[in-house]
Amino acid sequence: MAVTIPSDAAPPPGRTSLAFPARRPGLTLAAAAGVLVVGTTLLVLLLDRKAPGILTGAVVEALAHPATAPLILKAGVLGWLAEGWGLGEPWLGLASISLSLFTIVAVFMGLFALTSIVERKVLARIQNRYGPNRAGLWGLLQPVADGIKMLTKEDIVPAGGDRWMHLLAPVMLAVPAFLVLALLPYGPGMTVVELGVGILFFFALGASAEVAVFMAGWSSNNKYSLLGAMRAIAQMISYEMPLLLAALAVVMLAGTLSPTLMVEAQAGHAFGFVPQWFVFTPWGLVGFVLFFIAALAESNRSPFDLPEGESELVAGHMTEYSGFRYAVFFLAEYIGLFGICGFAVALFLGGWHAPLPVLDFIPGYLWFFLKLYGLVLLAIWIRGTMPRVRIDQLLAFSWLFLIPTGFCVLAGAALWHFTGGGWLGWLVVTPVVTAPYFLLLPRLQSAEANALRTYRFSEE
Amino acid sequence: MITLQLVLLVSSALFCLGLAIVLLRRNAIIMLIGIEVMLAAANLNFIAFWRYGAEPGSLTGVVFALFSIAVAAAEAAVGLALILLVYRHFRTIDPGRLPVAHD
Amino acid sequence: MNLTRAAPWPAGTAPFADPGETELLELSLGPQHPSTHGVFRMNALLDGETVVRLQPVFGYLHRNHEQLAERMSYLASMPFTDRLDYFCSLTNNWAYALTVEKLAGLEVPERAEYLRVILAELTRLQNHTVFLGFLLGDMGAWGSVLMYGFRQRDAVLDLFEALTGSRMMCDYLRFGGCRCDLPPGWAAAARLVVDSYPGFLDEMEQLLTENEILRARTMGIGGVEAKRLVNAGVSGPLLRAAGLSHDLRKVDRYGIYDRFSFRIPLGEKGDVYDRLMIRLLEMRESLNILDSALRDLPEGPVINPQAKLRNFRPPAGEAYGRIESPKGELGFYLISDQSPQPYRYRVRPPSLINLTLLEEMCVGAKIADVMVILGSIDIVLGEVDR
Amino acid sequence: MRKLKQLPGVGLLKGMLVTGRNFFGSYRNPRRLVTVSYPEQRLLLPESSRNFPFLVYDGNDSVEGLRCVACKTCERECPSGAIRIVQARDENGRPAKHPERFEIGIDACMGCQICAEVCPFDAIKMDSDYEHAATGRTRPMVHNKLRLAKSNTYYHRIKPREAAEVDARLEMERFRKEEARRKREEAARMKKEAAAKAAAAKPEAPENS
Amino acid sequence: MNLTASGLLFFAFAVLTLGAGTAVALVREPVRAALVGALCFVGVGLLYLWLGAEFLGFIQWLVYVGAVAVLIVFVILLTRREDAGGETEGGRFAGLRVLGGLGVALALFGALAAAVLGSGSLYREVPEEPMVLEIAALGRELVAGAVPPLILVGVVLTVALVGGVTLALVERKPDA
Repeated sequence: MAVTIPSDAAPPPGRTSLAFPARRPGLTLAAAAGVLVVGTTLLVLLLDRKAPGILTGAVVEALAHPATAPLILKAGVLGWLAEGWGLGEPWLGLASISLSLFTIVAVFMGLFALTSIVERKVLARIQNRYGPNRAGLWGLLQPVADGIKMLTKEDIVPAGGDRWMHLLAPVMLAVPAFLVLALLPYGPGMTVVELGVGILFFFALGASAEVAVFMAGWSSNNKYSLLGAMRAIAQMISYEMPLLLAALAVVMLAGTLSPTLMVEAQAGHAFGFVPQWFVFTPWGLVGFVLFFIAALAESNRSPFDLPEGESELVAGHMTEYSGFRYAVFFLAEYIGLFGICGFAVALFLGGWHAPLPVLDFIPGYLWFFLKLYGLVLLAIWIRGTMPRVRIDQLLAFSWLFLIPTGFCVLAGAALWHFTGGGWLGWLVVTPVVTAPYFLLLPRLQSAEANALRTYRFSEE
Repeated sequence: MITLQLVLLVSSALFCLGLAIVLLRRNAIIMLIGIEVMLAAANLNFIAFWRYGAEPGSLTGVVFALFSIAVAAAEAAVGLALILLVYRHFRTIDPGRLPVAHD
Repeated sequence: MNLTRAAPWPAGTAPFADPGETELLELSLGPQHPSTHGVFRMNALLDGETVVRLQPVFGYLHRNHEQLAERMSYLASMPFTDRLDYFCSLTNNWAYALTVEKLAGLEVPERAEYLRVILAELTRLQNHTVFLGFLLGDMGAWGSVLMYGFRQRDAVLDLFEALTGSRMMCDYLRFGGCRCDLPPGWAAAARLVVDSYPGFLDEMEQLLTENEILRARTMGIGGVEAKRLVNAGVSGPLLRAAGLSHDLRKVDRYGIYDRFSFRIPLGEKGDVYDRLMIRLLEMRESLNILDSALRDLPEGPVINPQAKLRNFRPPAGEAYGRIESPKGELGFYLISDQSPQPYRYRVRPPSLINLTLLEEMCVGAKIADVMVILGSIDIVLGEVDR
Repeated sequence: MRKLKQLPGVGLLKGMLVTGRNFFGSYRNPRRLVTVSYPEQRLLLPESSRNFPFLVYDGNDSVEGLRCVACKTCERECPSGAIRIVQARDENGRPAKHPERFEIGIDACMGCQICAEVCPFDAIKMDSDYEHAATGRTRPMVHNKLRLAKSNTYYHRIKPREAAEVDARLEMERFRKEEARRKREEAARMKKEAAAKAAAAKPEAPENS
Repeated sequence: MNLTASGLLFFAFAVLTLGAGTAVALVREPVRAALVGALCFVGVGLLYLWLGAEFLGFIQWLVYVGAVAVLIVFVILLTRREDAGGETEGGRFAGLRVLGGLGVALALFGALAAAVLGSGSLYREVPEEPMVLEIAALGRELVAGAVPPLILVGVVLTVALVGGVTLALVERKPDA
C-alpha cells in the first residue's frame, strides 16, 4: 500500500470510514424545540386558569408584534398577578423589578454559557481543529460539564492567607459586573433601571474591580498572586482613563449621562441609508476604537491579558483559587466583558437602532444583542491572533498614546458640534482626531524597532 | 420619616469617628483614612442641608461638596507621597517614633 | 526623542536622600512551569519587573546516556541518540553514524548520502516550524501559530513514519548507510510536502514579520555582541543571527553538501527578532536543497555491504564527528579499543552550550522577556541534560 | 535606516487576516482539520509504522509453528533489555530448538525494532498496534509467548510488502537448503555407486590375472 | 416616628457607615483597615444616594473606592517592613493614649449633638416626595455659576498629583 498523501498541505494519510457516533443533529434540535414550545404553552394554560384570559391574551399579543414583546409579556404577568393573586401596591412594584432583573440575569447567564463554548470552538477553528464536540450536540453541553467540574473541585483557602478577604474577593468582582447590566438600554423603554447618571454608575462600579483584584492577589499569600495583582491594578487604572475620555465625548455630544437618551440621540438615517450612529463620525470612529481597546484591557482580554500571563505568573491573582470561586472569577470576567461591550454598543453603535431603515421589522433588543455578540466575537478573534503586550509597553501605550488620543477625540467632538457635522465636520475633525496616531505612535517604539531589518547572505 | 436632626447626628457621629481614628491609631496611613472620613462627614452635612433646605434649586451646597471631594483626593495623594518619603527616610511610619517631635 | 525612557534626575538635584535598596524579589520559575521547554528551572532575582540576576538550574532530565553507551554495543546506542534532541532524531543519528564511519573508515553509498541529506533537511524544516509555534506561544498568542506549525510538521512526520516506522524516534541510519530503502511513492509524497511548504512560510511571514506587538516584544532584547557568543562557543542560528557566517555544512562540507548550492542567512543585531527571521530564511534555503536532492536522487544500494550489523568492532582509535543540527554544532567523540563497546562516548550538545549565555541575555530585561529569550535559544532538555 | 514603510497597526490587521482565512478555510475544506475524533475515527498508519514486537508462527498452531529457535540474539542485542527467553529442553534434557518461555516487558521496550533487524530467522517482527493499555504496572506489562505469537497471515495483513519479501527470502533459503541437501545426497549416492563400481571392478580383476 | 421603607434604608446605611468607621479604628492589620475604610466610603456614597444626590454618590465611589483606597493599599504594601513600621501597641502611655483619644472624641460628639438637638427652629417637616439632583442644573451651575473655582480645582488637582508623583519617584540609579 503506497504512501498516499493527498495534495493538500498536511492532513494525515486518511481516515477510516467509521462515522462519528450516529447522532442525528436535526432530530435532536427539533425534539428540544418541540419540548420547549409544548411545555411553555401547557404552563401558560395551567397558570391561566387562575385569572382567565390575561396571560393567553398577553402571549398572543406579544407574538403579534415582537418589537415590544418583552414589555407586553411583563405587563401581562403583572396583570395576572394583580388579578389572580390580588397583590397590593408594594408587592406589584417588587414583582415588576424582580421580573426584569430575573430575565436580565437569565439572558446573560445563557450568553455566558454560550460564549464559553463558542470561544473555545472559534479558537479551535482558527487553529484548524474541531474544538469541544463531545458533551452534547456540537459540544453545546460543555458549559454544563465545566460547571459540574468547577463545583466538584475542592475549594481551598491558602494557609497564612487572609481567609475572609480570600472568600470575599470573587464576590466583590462579580457583583459590580452584574449590577452594570441593569443599566444597558436593551430596547426602547426596556432599560431595567432608568438612571439619569447611567454612565457614571458604570465607571464607579468599574473602579471597584481594582479593589477586588487586589484583595484576591493579597489574600492568596503567594508571590505570584501579588505580582499578578499589582500588574492588574496598574493596567486597569491606566486603561480606565481612555475609557472615560471616549465616553465623555459621547456624553458631550448626546448632552446626557443616561445611556437610553444617548441611544435615542443616534436615531434616524442620513441620506436614507447611513444610520446616524456616532461610530460613523470621525471622532466617533476613533472614539469607538479607543473604547474597544480600553475595554479589552479593562476586562483583561488578550492582547492585554497580562495579569494571568500564564507564561510568567501562572494565573496571576487567580493562582490560589480553585473550585467554585475560580468559576466566579471566570463568570465575572465574561459578564464584565458583556457589560463593557454593551456600553460600547449603546454609546457608539446606536443601541437598538437597525443599521438600515428597511431592517426595522427586526425588534430592537435583537439588534442590541446582535451587535453586542459581534463585539464579543471580535474580541475572541483578536485573542486567537495577537501575542501578549509587555507590562511597560502596555502602560506606555495607554499613557503616551491612548490618553492623548482621548483628549483629541474630546476636541474633535467639540469641533464636530460647532461645525454642525457634514462635510465640513469631516474635513475639520479628522486631522484633529488622527493627529496622535501619526505623531505619537511611531515615536512610541524605539527608532530601532521601526527600522526594516535587512538580512544579507554569505556568498559561498 | 427622617428629619434633618437625624442626618446631622449621623454626620457628626461620623466626624467624631474620624477624629477617634486619627487619635487612636499609630499608623500614619490609617490616620490619613481617618482624615478622609472626617472630610466625608463634612460633605454629608452639605448635602443634608441642600436636601432639607428651603429651595432645592440653589445647588451651591452640592457644588461645594463636589469641589471638597476633589480637593480631598488631591490632599490624599500628596499625603501618601509624604508618608512614603518619611518611611524611606526614617524607616518607620509611626508618627510617635519620629525623632522630629522631641529634639 | 524616545518617549518611553525615563530620564534620570540630573546629579544632585534629586529632592530627597538616597532611597535605600528597594526590596528585591526572589522568584523561582519552573521546573514544572507552563512555558519552560521541558523540566528546567530559573532562579530569578527581580527588582520590580526587571531581572537583576538569573541562575539556570538543569539536570532534571539526566538519563546517563553516555555511561550507558559505554556498556552497550555501537548499534544498541543508536536508538538512544533519537532521544537526545527529540525533535531532530535523524540529525542525531547522522552525527553518531558519521563519527563511527570516520572511526571504522566505512564508505557510504551514493543513494544513502542523498537520503541522509534529504532527511536532515526535512528535520531542520520541522524543527524550525515548531520553534516558531513555541516562541509565539511564550508570547501569549494562545497556540494559533503553534497549531499551524504542528499541522505543517505533521506532513513531515508522516513521511518519517512511512520510511522509518516512527514519527519522532526514527533510528534509521546505520554505520555505512541507511537501514532500509524508500517505500514506493515516498519520493513523490516528499515532493508534495516540499511544494506545500513555501505557501506555509508565506502565511507565517504575513502573520509575524510586521506584527507590531511581536516586533515590540522581540526587538532589542536578548542580544549579546558577537565576540561574547564566539567565546562561549555558541553555534547555530544564534551565531548567524549576530552576523557571523559559520555553518558546518559549508565549513566541513560533510556528506555531499558541496553538491548543493544554498546560501547562509545572516542577521544584524542578534536579538530575538533576528533569531526568528534567520530560522525562517534557513527554512527557505533547506527547501532549495530538498528540491535539488529529490530531483537527482540516484538508484543503487542503501547500505555499504561490508558493514557488519552484529558484534561490530571498529579498529582502536578515536574520532570526533560533527554536523550542523537545527540547534547548532552537534558533535560525537568516540574512543574505541577494538571491543564491541566504545571505550569513551561523548556528545557535544549545542543546546547546553547555547544556554550558558542565558543570564547575560536576560539581565536587564523584564520577567516577561525571560521566557521569550529562553524560547529564542530553542533548547531541548533531552539534549541539555543527556 | 529605511523606515518601516507601512502605518503602525497594519501588521496586526494582516495577522488577523491570516487567522480569519484559517477560520473560514476550516469550514470550507474539512480536510484542513488536523485533529481526528479518536476512538470513533482513527488515523490510517503507514505500512512500516512500528510500536511493539510480535513473534511470527507459520501454519495455525501458535506453539508448534513458532519460527523462533531461542537463539537469544535478540535478547543480547536489545538496547533496553526488555526480552527474556528460556530455552526449552526435550525429554532427555538436551536444549530444543524452540523457546519454553519468551517474555517482552512492553514498558521497557521502546519499539526500536533492533530485535527484528538482527533476528537471523525472521522470527520477530514489529507490530503497529498501539493500544496496550493495562490495569497493572508490573505483571500485565509483561507479554508472554502466547500473547506475543501472531500468525504469518496476520503479518501479511498488516505489512503486505514486507511480509511478501520475507516469505520470498525464506522460500529461497528453503530451496537452497533443499538444493544443498539434494546435492549432498547426490554426492553421497555418487560416492556409493563409485565405491560399488570399484568393488564390482575388483572381483573381475582377480579372475583374469 | 413611624418607620417607612426609606427610613429603614437610611438607618441601614447609617449603621453600615458608622460600623465600618469603628472597624477602621479597631482592626489591627493595616491592609484590612484600609479595605474597611473603603467600605465606609461606600456607605457614605449610599447616604448621598438616599439624600437624592446620585451624581455625588457615584463620584464618591469613583474617587474614594476606585482611586484613593487603591492608592492607600499600594502605599501600605510599599511601607511594609516586618521589623519596624507597624503598630507599637505597647509603649508606656498606651492606656492613657486610648482613653485620652476616646475622651476627646466623645466630648466633641456630645457638644455637636447638643447643638444639633438644641436648634429647635431647624426642626422642619421633611418634604415627602423623593427629590433627585437635576444633572443638567448641576452642570449649568458648575459651568455658569462657579467657573473660577472649577478651573482652580483643576489646577490644584494637577499640581497635587504631579507633586505627589515627583516626591515619590524612586530615582533609578542609571547603571548600577
